[in-house]
Amino acid sequence: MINLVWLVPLIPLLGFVINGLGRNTLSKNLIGFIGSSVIFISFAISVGIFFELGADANKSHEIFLFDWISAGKLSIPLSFLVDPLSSIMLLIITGVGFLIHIYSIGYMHSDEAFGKFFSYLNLFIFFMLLLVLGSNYIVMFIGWEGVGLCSYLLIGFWYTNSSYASAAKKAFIMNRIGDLGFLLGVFFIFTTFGSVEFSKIFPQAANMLPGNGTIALIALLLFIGACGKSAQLPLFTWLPDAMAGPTPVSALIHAATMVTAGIYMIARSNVLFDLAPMIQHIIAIVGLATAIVAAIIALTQTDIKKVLAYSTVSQLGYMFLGLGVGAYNGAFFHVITHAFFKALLFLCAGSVIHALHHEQDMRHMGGLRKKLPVTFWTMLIGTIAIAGLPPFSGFFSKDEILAHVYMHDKVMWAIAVFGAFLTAFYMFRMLFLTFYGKYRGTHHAEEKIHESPKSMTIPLIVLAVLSAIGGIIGIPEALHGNHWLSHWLAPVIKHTAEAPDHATEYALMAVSVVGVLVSIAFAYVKYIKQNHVPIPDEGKRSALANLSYNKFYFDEIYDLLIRKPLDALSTFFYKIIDNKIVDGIVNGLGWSTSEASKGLRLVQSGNVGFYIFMMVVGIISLLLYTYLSL
Amino acid sequence: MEQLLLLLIFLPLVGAVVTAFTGSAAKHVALVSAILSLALTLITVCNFTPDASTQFAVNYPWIQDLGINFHAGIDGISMITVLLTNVLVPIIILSAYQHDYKNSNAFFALILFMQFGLLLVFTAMDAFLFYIGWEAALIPIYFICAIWGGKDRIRVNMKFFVYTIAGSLFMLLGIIYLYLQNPAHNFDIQAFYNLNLDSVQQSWIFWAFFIAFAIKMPVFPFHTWQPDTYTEAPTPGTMLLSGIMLKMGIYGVIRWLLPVAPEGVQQWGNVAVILSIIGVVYASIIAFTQKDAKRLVAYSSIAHVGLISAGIFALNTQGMQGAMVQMLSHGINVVGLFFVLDIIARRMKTNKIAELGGIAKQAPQLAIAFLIIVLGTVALPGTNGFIGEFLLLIGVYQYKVWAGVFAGLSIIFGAVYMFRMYQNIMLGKTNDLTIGFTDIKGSEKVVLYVICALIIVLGVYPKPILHLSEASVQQLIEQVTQKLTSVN
Amino acid sequence: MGTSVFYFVATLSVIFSLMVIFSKNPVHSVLYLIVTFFTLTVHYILLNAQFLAVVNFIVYMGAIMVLFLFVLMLLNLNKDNEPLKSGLVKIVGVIAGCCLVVTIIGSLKATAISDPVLLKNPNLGLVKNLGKELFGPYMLPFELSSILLLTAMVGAVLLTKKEKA
Amino acid sequence: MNNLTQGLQGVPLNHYIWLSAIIFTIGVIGVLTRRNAIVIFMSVELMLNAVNLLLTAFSVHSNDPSGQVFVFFIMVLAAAEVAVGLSIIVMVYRNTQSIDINVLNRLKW
Amino acid sequence: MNIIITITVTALVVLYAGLFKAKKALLPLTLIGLLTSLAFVVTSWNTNQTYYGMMQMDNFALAFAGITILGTLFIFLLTQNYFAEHSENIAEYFTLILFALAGIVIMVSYKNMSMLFIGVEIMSVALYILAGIRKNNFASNEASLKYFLMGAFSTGFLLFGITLIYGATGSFDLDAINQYLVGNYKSISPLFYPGVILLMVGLCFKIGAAPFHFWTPDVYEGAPTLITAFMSTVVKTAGFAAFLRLFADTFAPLHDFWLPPLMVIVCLTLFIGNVTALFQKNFKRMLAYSSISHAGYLLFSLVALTASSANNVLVYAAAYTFASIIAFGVLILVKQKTGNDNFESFNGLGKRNPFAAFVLTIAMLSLAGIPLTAGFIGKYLMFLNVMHDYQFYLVAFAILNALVGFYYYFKVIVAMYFKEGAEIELETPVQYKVVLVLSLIITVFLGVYPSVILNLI
Repeated sequence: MINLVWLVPLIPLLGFVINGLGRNTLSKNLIGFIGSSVIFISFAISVGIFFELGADANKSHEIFLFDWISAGKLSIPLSFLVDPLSSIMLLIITGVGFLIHIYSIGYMHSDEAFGKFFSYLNLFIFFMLLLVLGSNYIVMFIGWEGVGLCSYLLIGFWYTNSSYASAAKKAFIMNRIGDLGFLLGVFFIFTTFGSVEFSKIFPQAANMLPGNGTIALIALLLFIGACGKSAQLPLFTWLPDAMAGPTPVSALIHAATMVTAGIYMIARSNVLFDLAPMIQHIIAIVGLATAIVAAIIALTQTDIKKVLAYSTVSQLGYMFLGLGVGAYNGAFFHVITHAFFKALLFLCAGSVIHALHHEQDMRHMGGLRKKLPVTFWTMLIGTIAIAGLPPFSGFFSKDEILAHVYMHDKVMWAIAVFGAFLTAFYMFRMLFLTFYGKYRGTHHAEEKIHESPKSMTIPLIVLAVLSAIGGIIGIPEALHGNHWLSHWLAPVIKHTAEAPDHATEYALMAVSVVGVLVSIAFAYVKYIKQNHVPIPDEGKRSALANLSYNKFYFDEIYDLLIRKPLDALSTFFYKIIDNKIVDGIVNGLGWSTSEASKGLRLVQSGNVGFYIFMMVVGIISLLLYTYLSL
Repeated sequence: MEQLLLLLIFLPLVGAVVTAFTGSAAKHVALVSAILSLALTLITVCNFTPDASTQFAVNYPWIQDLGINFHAGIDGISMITVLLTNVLVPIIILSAYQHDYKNSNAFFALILFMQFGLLLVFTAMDAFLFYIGWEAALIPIYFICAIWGGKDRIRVNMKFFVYTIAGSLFMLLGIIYLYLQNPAHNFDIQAFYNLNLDSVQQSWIFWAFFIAFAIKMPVFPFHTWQPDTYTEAPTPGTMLLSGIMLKMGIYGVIRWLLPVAPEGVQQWGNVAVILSIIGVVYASIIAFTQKDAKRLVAYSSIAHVGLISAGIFALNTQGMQGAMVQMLSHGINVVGLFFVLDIIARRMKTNKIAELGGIAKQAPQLAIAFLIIVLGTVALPGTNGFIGEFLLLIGVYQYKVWAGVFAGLSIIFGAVYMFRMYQNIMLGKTNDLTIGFTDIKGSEKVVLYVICALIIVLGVYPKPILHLSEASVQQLIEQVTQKLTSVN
Repeated sequence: MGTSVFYFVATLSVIFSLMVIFSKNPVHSVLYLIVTFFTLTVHYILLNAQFLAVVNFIVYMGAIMVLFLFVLMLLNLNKDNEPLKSGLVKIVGVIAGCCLVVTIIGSLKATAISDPVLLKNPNLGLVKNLGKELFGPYMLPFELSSILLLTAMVGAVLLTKKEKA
Repeated sequence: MNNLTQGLQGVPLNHYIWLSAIIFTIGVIGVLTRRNAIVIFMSVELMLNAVNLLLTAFSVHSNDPSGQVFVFFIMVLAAAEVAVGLSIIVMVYRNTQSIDINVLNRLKW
Repeated sequence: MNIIITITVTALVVLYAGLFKAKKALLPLTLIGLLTSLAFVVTSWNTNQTYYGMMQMDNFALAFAGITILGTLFIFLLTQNYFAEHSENIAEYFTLILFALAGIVIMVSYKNMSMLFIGVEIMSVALYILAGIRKNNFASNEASLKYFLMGAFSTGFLLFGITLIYGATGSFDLDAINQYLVGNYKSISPLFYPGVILLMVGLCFKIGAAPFHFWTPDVYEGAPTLITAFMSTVVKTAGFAAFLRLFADTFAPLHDFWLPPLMVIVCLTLFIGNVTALFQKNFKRMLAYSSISHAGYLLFSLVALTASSANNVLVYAAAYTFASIIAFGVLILVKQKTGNDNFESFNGLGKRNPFAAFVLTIAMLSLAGIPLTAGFIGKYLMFLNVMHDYQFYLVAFAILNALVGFYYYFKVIVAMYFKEGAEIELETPVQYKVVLVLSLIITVFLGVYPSVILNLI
């Protein structure tokens, strides 16, 4: 089975080709079927691989396909690496991906570009699998950029809306900033280790001592790459904008898979990061800051998808925080659980949006609990999971991270826990605003509200189950589990940060659970008891709320600090330097020659006397030369 | 085998003459000629052994008294450029199919004549022959651009012509100097390689050659002829200029500058790299706010070529191999871009970005093709652009870290201006102008499909191309480094 | 006493040639030129170049100068009708001339060649001697100079003949 | 005759050179300062004669008849030139009613 | 010798034929004469005859004689209807041109200063007349008189120079002078140096090198176009041959002395010729300035005296001659239709007269020195020549000037192809076609395969 791993990405690619070519000719049902079934086949193979790997003593298989690029001592094969880390990612990608494909059949059914959508989705899965499977940084980079492309295509899926198209472009460019960091990191790796293959780099790095400057630089650059892809400060603003894409896209790409690529990459390179404690510290700080900032912004958002988007950013921040403190297992655990519950949440939101005919503003929702029962219940599970209440999956993964943070730094822990409270608050705010109270839309619209079709609700249910029980793969020893995940990942993750002793862990859990419950209560009081509804856009807010509502003005600041100066520089370079100076010199040479010509031809005055005089002057000069030279 | 190369070189010339004397059927004749050339090229590639040797060599005495021989041959480096030329020329001719040029026989004859000149440049193993080809490629393009160009064509092309020829005359000076230094008094490339020049001499040679090549490429600050010329030229002319002709400069550096004046390169190479890198950043930034799409692509071309040039002067296998691939890729991509813009201009009578928009809705096939080309241009992995740019960046990076960092900015900037252009032209709502846009058809489809296919195939499986030139590049670098170490 | 004749005639030559260029009336110029040529004839005699002296006398003073005079008369230019060049031009011209003479003489370093002109062969300038030379080694140019004269003849006729309008 | 020439045996060669140079220069000055074409032409004749004198002097000095033969050729030229030159002047006069060289300024720049 | 005789006899026969009103026979007679003399050139090849120590028909002389005769032949072919429009006296014109050619043959083969002088003067006197044969045309008159006055003036310097050299060496014979230089290298008479300089002045005047070039534009513009063609091609070539014979051979030992002033002259000539040509509106006048600039390039052959200097001049002169003949030929045709010779007259010529435009384009490319035309080989040889002495700055300067050259040569191409104009249709007589095609073939052939002419001398 492992040797067939190349089929895993190939089959979605095949799906992309078939759906892409047949997008106008094949029927929607057929397209949906092809699009989903290819993913399912991949999923099936992935499952096979997973179990085979579990049974195999050798936990790392490299499958060589062909030589891709080679120049001098640089040789980059297209080869895949199957190990615990990638095999589990395969399951998530194909599994969650499959569910979302199914969901999309229902969600996108009325869209005229149905075929295009499925082909893009398949292409995305292909690139994501490539990213995960690559046995070297460059193959990883293909996937890395490829998912960026698909993200671009899918965000701008409804390209006739220019703001959507702009959002797509923004996502791509911001990713590219990170990609440059990644690429430079790879260059450093190549010059340091002479290879870009994981199997050659990590053994070498394992023998190095921490604090090596080059390694630190590599780690920093890779981290910048991860920041772009995983929407960390300061490169996070594209992700909320990316909600312009269809909701399944948000669920698949911008919640479950692509955005976690950064975490995957750092987890993959954990050997390098372990050698750069300072960079790890930076990662922790950035992650924490992202988590808090995004959580604060999420508090006041009114667009249901935006809330989820910021919560994604925030959760990604937690994952980075985990990476920063060395809790690779915890971070990766959170990746998995987050994939479940965040995909679920997005799909639920999609279901709501679908039901309300593309209404996304929570101010125009409310009271949908009865009308959309499946959606409500599944969403409730997702919300609890993300809020971190036991025994739902989010609780275990988040608390593992928090426990390690506590060991690392108490202040950071306090902030992180506070962020977790905020998470609980805004998630329940969303839930309450959407499903409780009275419907706030038009009466006419209310009548049309209906539960989503089976193709949409079944994935919801499946994901809800996973969100609920996903935590079992990482139940900590403190709770008498054996943390299957960390054992599974052990061959890849070399060092694991020390966990706190059980007593401390209990205390920490208690603090977070109590805090979360208080937050929920607070939300309950405000949005159900007091029936509070967020004020319209132009309404007056307190300064802090305003800051939150306007996303800390990040976009405006970037515009002012980067885009405008660059455009001004561009105009300056073009109009002044290029046209006036560089070209001016060239034209000036031409001009002065022609002026010289104008002047010089006047010497040819037509007057014989003058001509002869000039000749005589010439002769005199020549004779003078003769006189002087002898 | 000798006949093969002669046939390869002179077929376009024959084609040009025949085309010149056919009337309205000229485009078909020209296309047939170009396709025959392509077929010959493919035969050549098949018979080519990818080692460092010069193959299919012909060496006939030409102007014996001056030590000038018709000495041509193909090694891995030439093979790439010959391939580029003969792949692109049919595409370019086909791309002109929908146009109704006056005196089309002259038009196509000039294209084929230029092909002849280019092939001479790329296969010459004799400096004089190289120079002849160098100029022989310039004259037809001047006429193409100046006869069939836009409003300001006369002034713009005169500038282009004089600018480029200024450089080449100084190169001629350098060639003459080398000839005089050569005890055998000939222009043979091997003899030039074996010259023992001191570092001062090499510095002069470096500059004499570098200026010529830098103007051709163009490298900042010798680039100002280029945007105007690209904008004013008829699209096939722009394609020839950007797709093939600027590769002459790159090829020249690789073939004539590096091995002949290694010490000069050692001494001044950093200046060349700095200029190239400045060009990359500078041109990219300028491209941000261009209002005319053709001009935008022109500036982007400066940026891309700057990277190639930096990669060459980095003098390592990665950079050089990257340059080889990127020559091919850039040729294909830029031809594709200009063709798309031509399609748009022909339908909409404008290339002003602000006046366009929403074309994707009207022409989905064009939108896809355009997107693939854009992706190739911004070097997305899996497209041809990535292979070249990645190798170039890693090459430059190994030369100097800061150079790699600044050159790497092109990855970001390229995405910014390319996607800006793509969005503003293709996406958004259709406006009054673009509502009447019709999708591509006939020869347009063929051209775009071929280009897209090349972009992806080269991106996924670049090995054959890399393999073609690897041995030659390796040998060249060894030769240069050996020469340098023997001096130091 | 011998050399003083030379200096006397030389002085006259210079004076009369100056008169040629400075007299306002062109007819006077011609006449002064004739006188100048006469002094040159004297020089030839002094150098015992008798043939040249005779030819100079006949050809130059006779034929050529008469031709000048004839044309002047023909064109009715005997009046002093030449609008003089401005003073500045004249001064500049004279200065240039002076510079010229200074540089010629200077560059000749003629002072170095102070050996006297000695007539080693008294027959040197006689017709017989020159005739031998002319029809011996210099026959070719002599014959070819006929082309020159023929050209001049054809040309003069061509240019002065009135065309049929 | 012999007496006369014998008496001249003392004139240094450079005096002939000076004399010729001076007359030659006077010719040049004439060309420079006059506007009448005929007078300019006469000045040119003056220059030629200066050359003639010098040639003769050199000829005598080096006891070589060829110098004097050359003078003869110069005279041929002078004759030819005068014929042509004067006919040109006449022709110009017919068209412009002037032989002032400053009138000749249509062709310029 | 037989060459001169043939030419002279042809001239006389033509003159008599004119007398007997045999107008139709004039051109054939002339052509027969010229072809015969060409045949003599070929048959005397490598014989290296010397006549009376006055003329030496070595290969140098024969080659230049051949090229000048061929050039003249072409120009005669262009006389179709040309003179007939202006005057009855075609025979005289033919005679004068032939006499000038005789002078030219002397100039390329002289072995004695007197022959140089006679040759130069035969040529010049004939040209003074020819420049003025449009008797009622002010421009022609003016050209003639200017040429005459300045020519006569410069003759004075030429003669003064010859005299001084004679004074120094006691001989007019080139070999004797050369031997004197070699023999008395340490003690050359001070008379010699100014002699060389003045000779240089005289010859520079003839070839139109700055600052003795002032007559060139005015005379070229004013003279009848065909005569201008003759002057700028055949006459100029002859001037260089004469220059070379004297300076590259006889005065070669004094190279160090006369090189610096020559360099100044070269640079001035290049600069003035090219830069002034840039702003001209009149095609003919532009060609005049361009001929000045070409004189500059041709002088390169004297800057560095190499074994191939003479041959380089030959190649360059051939290239220049035939390209110029094309230019003047087309100019005559255009002027016949439009009545003037400004650049505007050429506007849009390419549309209706593709052949004439194409030929003229090739000619301009050749003059500009584009590869695969003879002009390039010529320029290349000149650059190569001076590079032997590593005159980098000179070559660099020349290159900058050549760039300016591209501007003005391309001006006519621009006018023909890129500008709209009156759609005139030229009437091209057969002879013109023959001349244009032959010149074109020569230009391209010499550009592609110059070997035939590279080792002539």
